[in-house]
Amino acid sequence: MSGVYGYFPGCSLKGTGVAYEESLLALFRALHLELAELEDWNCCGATSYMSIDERDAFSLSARNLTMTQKAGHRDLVAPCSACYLALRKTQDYLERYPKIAGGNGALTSIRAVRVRHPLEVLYADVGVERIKKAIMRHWHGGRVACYYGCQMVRPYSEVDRDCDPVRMDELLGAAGIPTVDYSLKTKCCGGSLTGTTHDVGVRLVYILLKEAARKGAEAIVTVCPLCQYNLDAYQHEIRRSSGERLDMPVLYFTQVLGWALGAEIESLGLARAISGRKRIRQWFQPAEKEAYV
Amino acid sequence: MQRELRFQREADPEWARQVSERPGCEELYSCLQCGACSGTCPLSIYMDFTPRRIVALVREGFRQDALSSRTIWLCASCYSCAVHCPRQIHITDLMYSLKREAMQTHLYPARLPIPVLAQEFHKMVGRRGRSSEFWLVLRMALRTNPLVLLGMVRTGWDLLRTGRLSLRRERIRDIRSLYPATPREVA
Amino acid sequence: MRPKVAFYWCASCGGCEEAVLDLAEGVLNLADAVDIVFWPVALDFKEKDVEEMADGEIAVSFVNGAVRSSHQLNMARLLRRKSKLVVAFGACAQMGGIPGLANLTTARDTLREVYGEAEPPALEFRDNGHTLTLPKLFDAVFPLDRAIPVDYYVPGCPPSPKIVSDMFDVLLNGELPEPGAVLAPDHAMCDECPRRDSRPQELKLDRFHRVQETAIDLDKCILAQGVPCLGPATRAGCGSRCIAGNMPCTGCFGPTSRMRDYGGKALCSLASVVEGNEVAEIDRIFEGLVDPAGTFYRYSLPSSFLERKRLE
Amino acid sequence: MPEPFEPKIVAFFCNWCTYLAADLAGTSRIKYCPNAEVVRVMCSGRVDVQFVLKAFAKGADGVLIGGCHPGDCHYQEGNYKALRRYRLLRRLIRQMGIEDERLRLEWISAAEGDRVRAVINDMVETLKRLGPLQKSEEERAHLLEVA
Amino acid sequence: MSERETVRIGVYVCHCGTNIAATVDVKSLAEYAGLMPNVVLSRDYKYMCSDPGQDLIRQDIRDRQLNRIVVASCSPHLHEHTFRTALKVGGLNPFYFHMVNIREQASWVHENRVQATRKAKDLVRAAVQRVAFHQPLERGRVAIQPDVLIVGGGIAGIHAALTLANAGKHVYLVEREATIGGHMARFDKTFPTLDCAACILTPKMSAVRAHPNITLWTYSEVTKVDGYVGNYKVTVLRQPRYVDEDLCSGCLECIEACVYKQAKVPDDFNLGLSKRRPIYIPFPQAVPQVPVIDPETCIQFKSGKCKTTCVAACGDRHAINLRAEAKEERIEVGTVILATGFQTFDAHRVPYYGYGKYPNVYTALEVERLVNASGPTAGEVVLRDGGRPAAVGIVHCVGSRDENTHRWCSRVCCMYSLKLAHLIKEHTGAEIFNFYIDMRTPGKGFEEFYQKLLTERVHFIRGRVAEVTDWALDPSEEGKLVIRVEDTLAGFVRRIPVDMVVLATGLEPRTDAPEVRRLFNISCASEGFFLERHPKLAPVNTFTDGVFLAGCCQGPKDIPDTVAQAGAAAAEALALIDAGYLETEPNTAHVVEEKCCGCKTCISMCPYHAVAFVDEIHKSRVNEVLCKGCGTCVAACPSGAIRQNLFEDDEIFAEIEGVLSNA
Repeated sequence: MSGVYGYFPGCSLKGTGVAYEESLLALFRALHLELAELEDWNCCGATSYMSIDERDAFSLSARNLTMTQKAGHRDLVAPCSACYLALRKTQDYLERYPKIAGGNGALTSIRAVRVRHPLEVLYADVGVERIKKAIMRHWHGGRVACYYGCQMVRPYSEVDRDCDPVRMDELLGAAGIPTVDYSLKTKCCGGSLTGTTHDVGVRLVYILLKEAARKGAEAIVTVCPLCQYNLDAYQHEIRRSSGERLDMPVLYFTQVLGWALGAEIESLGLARAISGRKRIRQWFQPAEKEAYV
Repeated sequence: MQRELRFQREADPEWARQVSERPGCEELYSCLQCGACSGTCPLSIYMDFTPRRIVALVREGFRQDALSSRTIWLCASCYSCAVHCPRQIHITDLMYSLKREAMQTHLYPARLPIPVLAQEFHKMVGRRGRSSEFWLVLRMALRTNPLVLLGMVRTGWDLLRTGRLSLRRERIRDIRSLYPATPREVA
Repeated sequence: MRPKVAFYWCASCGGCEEAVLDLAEGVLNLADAVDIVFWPVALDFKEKDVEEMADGEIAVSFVNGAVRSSHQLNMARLLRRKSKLVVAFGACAQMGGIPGLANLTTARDTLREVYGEAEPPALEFRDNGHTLTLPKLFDAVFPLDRAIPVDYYVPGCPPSPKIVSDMFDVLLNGELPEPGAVLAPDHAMCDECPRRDSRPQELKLDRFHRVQETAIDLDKCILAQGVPCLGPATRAGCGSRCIAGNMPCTGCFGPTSRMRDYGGKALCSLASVVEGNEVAEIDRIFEGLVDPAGTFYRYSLPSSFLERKRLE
Repeated sequence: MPEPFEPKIVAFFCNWCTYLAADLAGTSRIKYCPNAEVVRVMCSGRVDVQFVLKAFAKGADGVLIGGCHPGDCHYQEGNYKALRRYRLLRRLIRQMGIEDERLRLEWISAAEGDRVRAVINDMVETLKRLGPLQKSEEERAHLLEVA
Repeated sequence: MSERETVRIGVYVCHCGTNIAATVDVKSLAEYAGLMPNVVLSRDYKYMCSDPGQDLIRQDIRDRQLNRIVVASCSPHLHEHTFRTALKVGGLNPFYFHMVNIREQASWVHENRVQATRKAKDLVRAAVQRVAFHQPLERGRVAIQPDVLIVGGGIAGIHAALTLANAGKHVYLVEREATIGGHMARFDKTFPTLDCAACILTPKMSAVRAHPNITLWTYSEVTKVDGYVGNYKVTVLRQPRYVDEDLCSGCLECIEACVYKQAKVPDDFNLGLSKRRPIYIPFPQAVPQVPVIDPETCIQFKSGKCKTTCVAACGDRHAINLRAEAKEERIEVGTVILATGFQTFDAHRVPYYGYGKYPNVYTALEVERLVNASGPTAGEVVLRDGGRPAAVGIVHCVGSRDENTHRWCSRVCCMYSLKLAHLIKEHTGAEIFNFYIDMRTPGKGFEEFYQKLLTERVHFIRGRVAEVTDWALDPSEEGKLVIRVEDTLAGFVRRIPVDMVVLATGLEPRTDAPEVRRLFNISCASEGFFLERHPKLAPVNTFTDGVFLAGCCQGPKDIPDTVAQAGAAAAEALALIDAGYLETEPNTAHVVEEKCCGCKTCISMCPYHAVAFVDEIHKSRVNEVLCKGCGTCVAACPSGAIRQNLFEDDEIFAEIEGVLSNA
């Protein structure tokens, strides 16, 4: 069922999350799924925007959804959790609270579009079984902790259940990648707090990394550019403050799956990692012959 | 020594009622004060009032206290409270609506960078249709405490050398279509 | 001296006039028994002859046909004034009859149906000094008793000879039944149906056929064969002529005295005996009933509770 | 100015489910539109099609039949009889120029006081949109007086 | 309408204190009614249902020769009977009466006084027009068969059974499990008195077994119920236990003889905390003292290759019959008491509490077994790894007071949590933390018990636990279960490491409640518990005559309340039985034979076969004893030959026109 999916990258995937976009495209190519980037898409408004103006915040996503409809896509894939939620919530609230639209036609009738997160696309449209069959490379890296974060699973729980989600673990498991039981898989990474109330943000990041290590994980796999950034970019500070040398690779699920499914290693943006570069280099060596199935 | 006493005249029940009519806040009055929200909130431990207490303040109409709290700004919108609440109060939405009101009434705590970031973000997206992380952080820092930029040098460098720091200022073509004109008063 | 009687037809097909003649030689006794003072179909009388009569001069007026035009309304009123008794004769006068189905549409649409795009004739036109005025067509068809008070009803399309002769007996030399009576038995025709014993105890229908779509078994209950038959709801007295012709009862004899809306009651009863507890299945079964209004109100639409289609 | 149109609904409620639900709505002080007036019958199966037509003819703008959920009928199957009549009746009244939405059959159990509100309020809203339904005698008078 | 006599209607409008008067203008309503045709008098009065109110009616009937009465007050389900009786006493046929519901269906559900009053007027007008057509009717009587069926052998069923049996009535007690005793049999002590559950329950259990008036059928289920109050025909399916209850002496040697030397099968009575053999007895004091063989796990049933040592052990008593089959019993009873109980909330549904994920998270019922001297650990509170807990957290309101699961309060959790807190502390000396939202101790001696626990220095932390996790943030938390909660009284968030978590799961309706409900033709309330006829005035009755409720099937309650309700249910049944008959509503259908055309439409309308076709006269006839008065055949009769008392076409049409005559 290789179909064309509308694709909404969102601002981060053009910036700090560029590796996410690279690996996502590579992975979908490997699975013969086509992503068509939305023309002239605009920012989803993330969380900050909602703090200023409710209507405007919703009209941002309304525009993207309407353009998706115009472009004739049934599904809109949004890899960034914040974008995913903004779009999803816009649909829900404009329907549930007509007063938000205030009689503005542009803010209604966008239910038709199905907002999807790539993880859920992989799980539902491709499926664990097909992933198993499509394995091209044996994993010779260590155990990883699957980190789902907040907004992909809350409040809508459509990608996976809000408490103790498992689909990423299942998908990685299918690709032969061992995962650890990680109690903090849906705890918050602090979002933009690392940029504003820095110490608080970094503390949350520290807790997440520490617990993953305690559970024997040698890397964390994420589904959201902001989670990845927060976990990845501040490990040096943690070292400075707590003296603990975590150096924990923080990857995107699209990178590890892309690798397992045989995507070109160069196309996975692995070199863009900040922490755990050494481990990443070991794990994702160019294939020796035995590495191929 | 600080005196903690509230006169009933300071309470504004009518305001509480208005809040209870905002999207997600309908169940405000059915709150049990059980604290599930605070317990599950990853940031409550940094807040001046726990989320439960914010609900209590709002419900009793202590507008000033609620709107000037740091709590509402620390909320990172992780929605844990919303899914845990046994009365299905959408506390995240409550926080948003309080943030908005604090903005309009300028009651938000001075020199707290979070509201500033929100304003800058709003401005940037309003003008260009997209946000560019580098410029956003820069503008926020300049408006609050430029010194923090020093602390960011290392991270900035890391991003730069891994090609994750784009200095381009993104912009969409059809900026006018961003906000379809709507009668404001409905808001 | 013989009682004066009048016959008149409004919106009808003439079958009811025939029904009188169906008395065969009985007509002759009738002719001796009464003095016919008005019968446009058979004898040369004019409207003004009636107008000249004294009020109540006519003993009985037998009016068949429904009221559909201003002229019919005026004639009905005229005869009412001149007659002691007025009998609504036949299904059209009693309930609106077949013409009553026009109440599913409007006069305008009916005319358009007939004249197409061509202009319907003007109500009034002149020709060298003479003016001809056409009666106005109402937007709905009415049973006689909606236009004037009616004393007795004779059901049927047309009334059966038996009913007609009984009628003359009781009106001309019997003691009169109480006003408003329907001059036919007050039980349903199933009772007289030759096939009644073939109706199963627990009838459950899972499909309906129109007569032309199925071969009806000659001696089995017609309803049990999935062909809508209104026998259970219809007044007896017709002599089961349709059944004898292997056709279902379509209800020309109208309701018994205990029903208020003939078609509604008939529908209620028929719908009760179909299979299916799921909307989809039920709807599928009823697909066989192509035209509910036409089926249940074939002769009685104008006398039903709703009387006519609601206009926008 | 003329007062706004307030639709009139005749509601036939079965004694064991929907009527009890309406009582429950009362004891729970659930507020809803006052436009529906209840005629209590023992079972939705008692609702004769004639009742519905009578109501429409007499000026009801809508008719609501309330019964127990399928399988829950206090008399085992009465509600199915009601359903069958309702499905055919809908088609009849459509032919008579009466909109489907004016006639509703709803399954409301004794526990669903809140549904009574939801259904009635929703129906009132719909009927306000559709506007009033002409009474039979008014139509007749209007038609005969032209003669 | 009944012959010649002129109709003289009296209309009475009730204020019901302010319940009605506050929203409906009762004065103008009464005045309005006074002007209606046939109304000779209309009054408004504060409480029509009160004695003076009823006297008013009686007097007016006498003084003003009223022959029809309309009362506009509350729901007929509440006071129709009251007023009909008033008419009777006043010398009028009780069915010359119609009641208008202007409270539940007007004053309580509308806010606008004008509209509410308008509606009330319409309803009263309709009633006035309707009542004119009312006919005098006589109530029928059905004899009450004295035998009683009780479904469910928990404490409720047991108590009801004994009460009735002691009164000399014969009782069939049907229990699904292999033993009676229900949930209570699993408990160790009972709050607040801490007397041992077994000590008070088991004597009653054996009394049931021994009582000559009680037929006890365990391992059995009711599969079919026909008939009506007074004579229900009930089918009971008795599952084979493969050990004959009459032949077995309860020596239990067969169990010892089983080829399984170690018990292998998870023991459901102990909620899987222990193991049993394929042939077993649920617990030592089980009643009847007869083993059961579980064909799922018995080798003989699975492979047929067992040495069947049990049969040998039983010897010439031949009590064990591996070929036994299920059999159906058909009984006739006059009344039924449903005591089918509850089930506990499935803790898996609240994943944040880690039940099923962390081995040391238990449900309260599991802990009941742990602390029970006759339980799997002989009363030792040990963790799954054998260790003893040093700190225990008890989480209240699991699956209660939560819109995401069940919104109701389960009533018993606070108290049993206190009890478990006390017992665990007693057994282990562990530090106990109770996490509650509100502490509810409203029973006799309950508050005192709470007080006792406080002085026993059990911790009480007011806050709904956010999560139970193994995530250690601090060395002191390593290897523990950490409870994260806001201490709402202290006003900050706390992390409390414990070794054992007890989830105080709430009570919910049994999954099969809907089927049982249909079987006995009663209703469920929105939560799914069986619906009583009236929350205050008829708490053990249902809307189906002769079917009564006892215990938690009607709603969560503790043992004292359950026993009290069981007694009440027994008393209600007894009252019916001793009266010998029940007066039935006369709202039955009848065929006007001379009008019936014999079309047989009505025959298939009646699920009770009350309408039959009489070939001799070729007409239908209604058996008024079998007729339950739904009126479906009346609506279906194509020629209007069937009529229904109290719901005559004339009456309903009059009501419709009345409602609409202002439209």
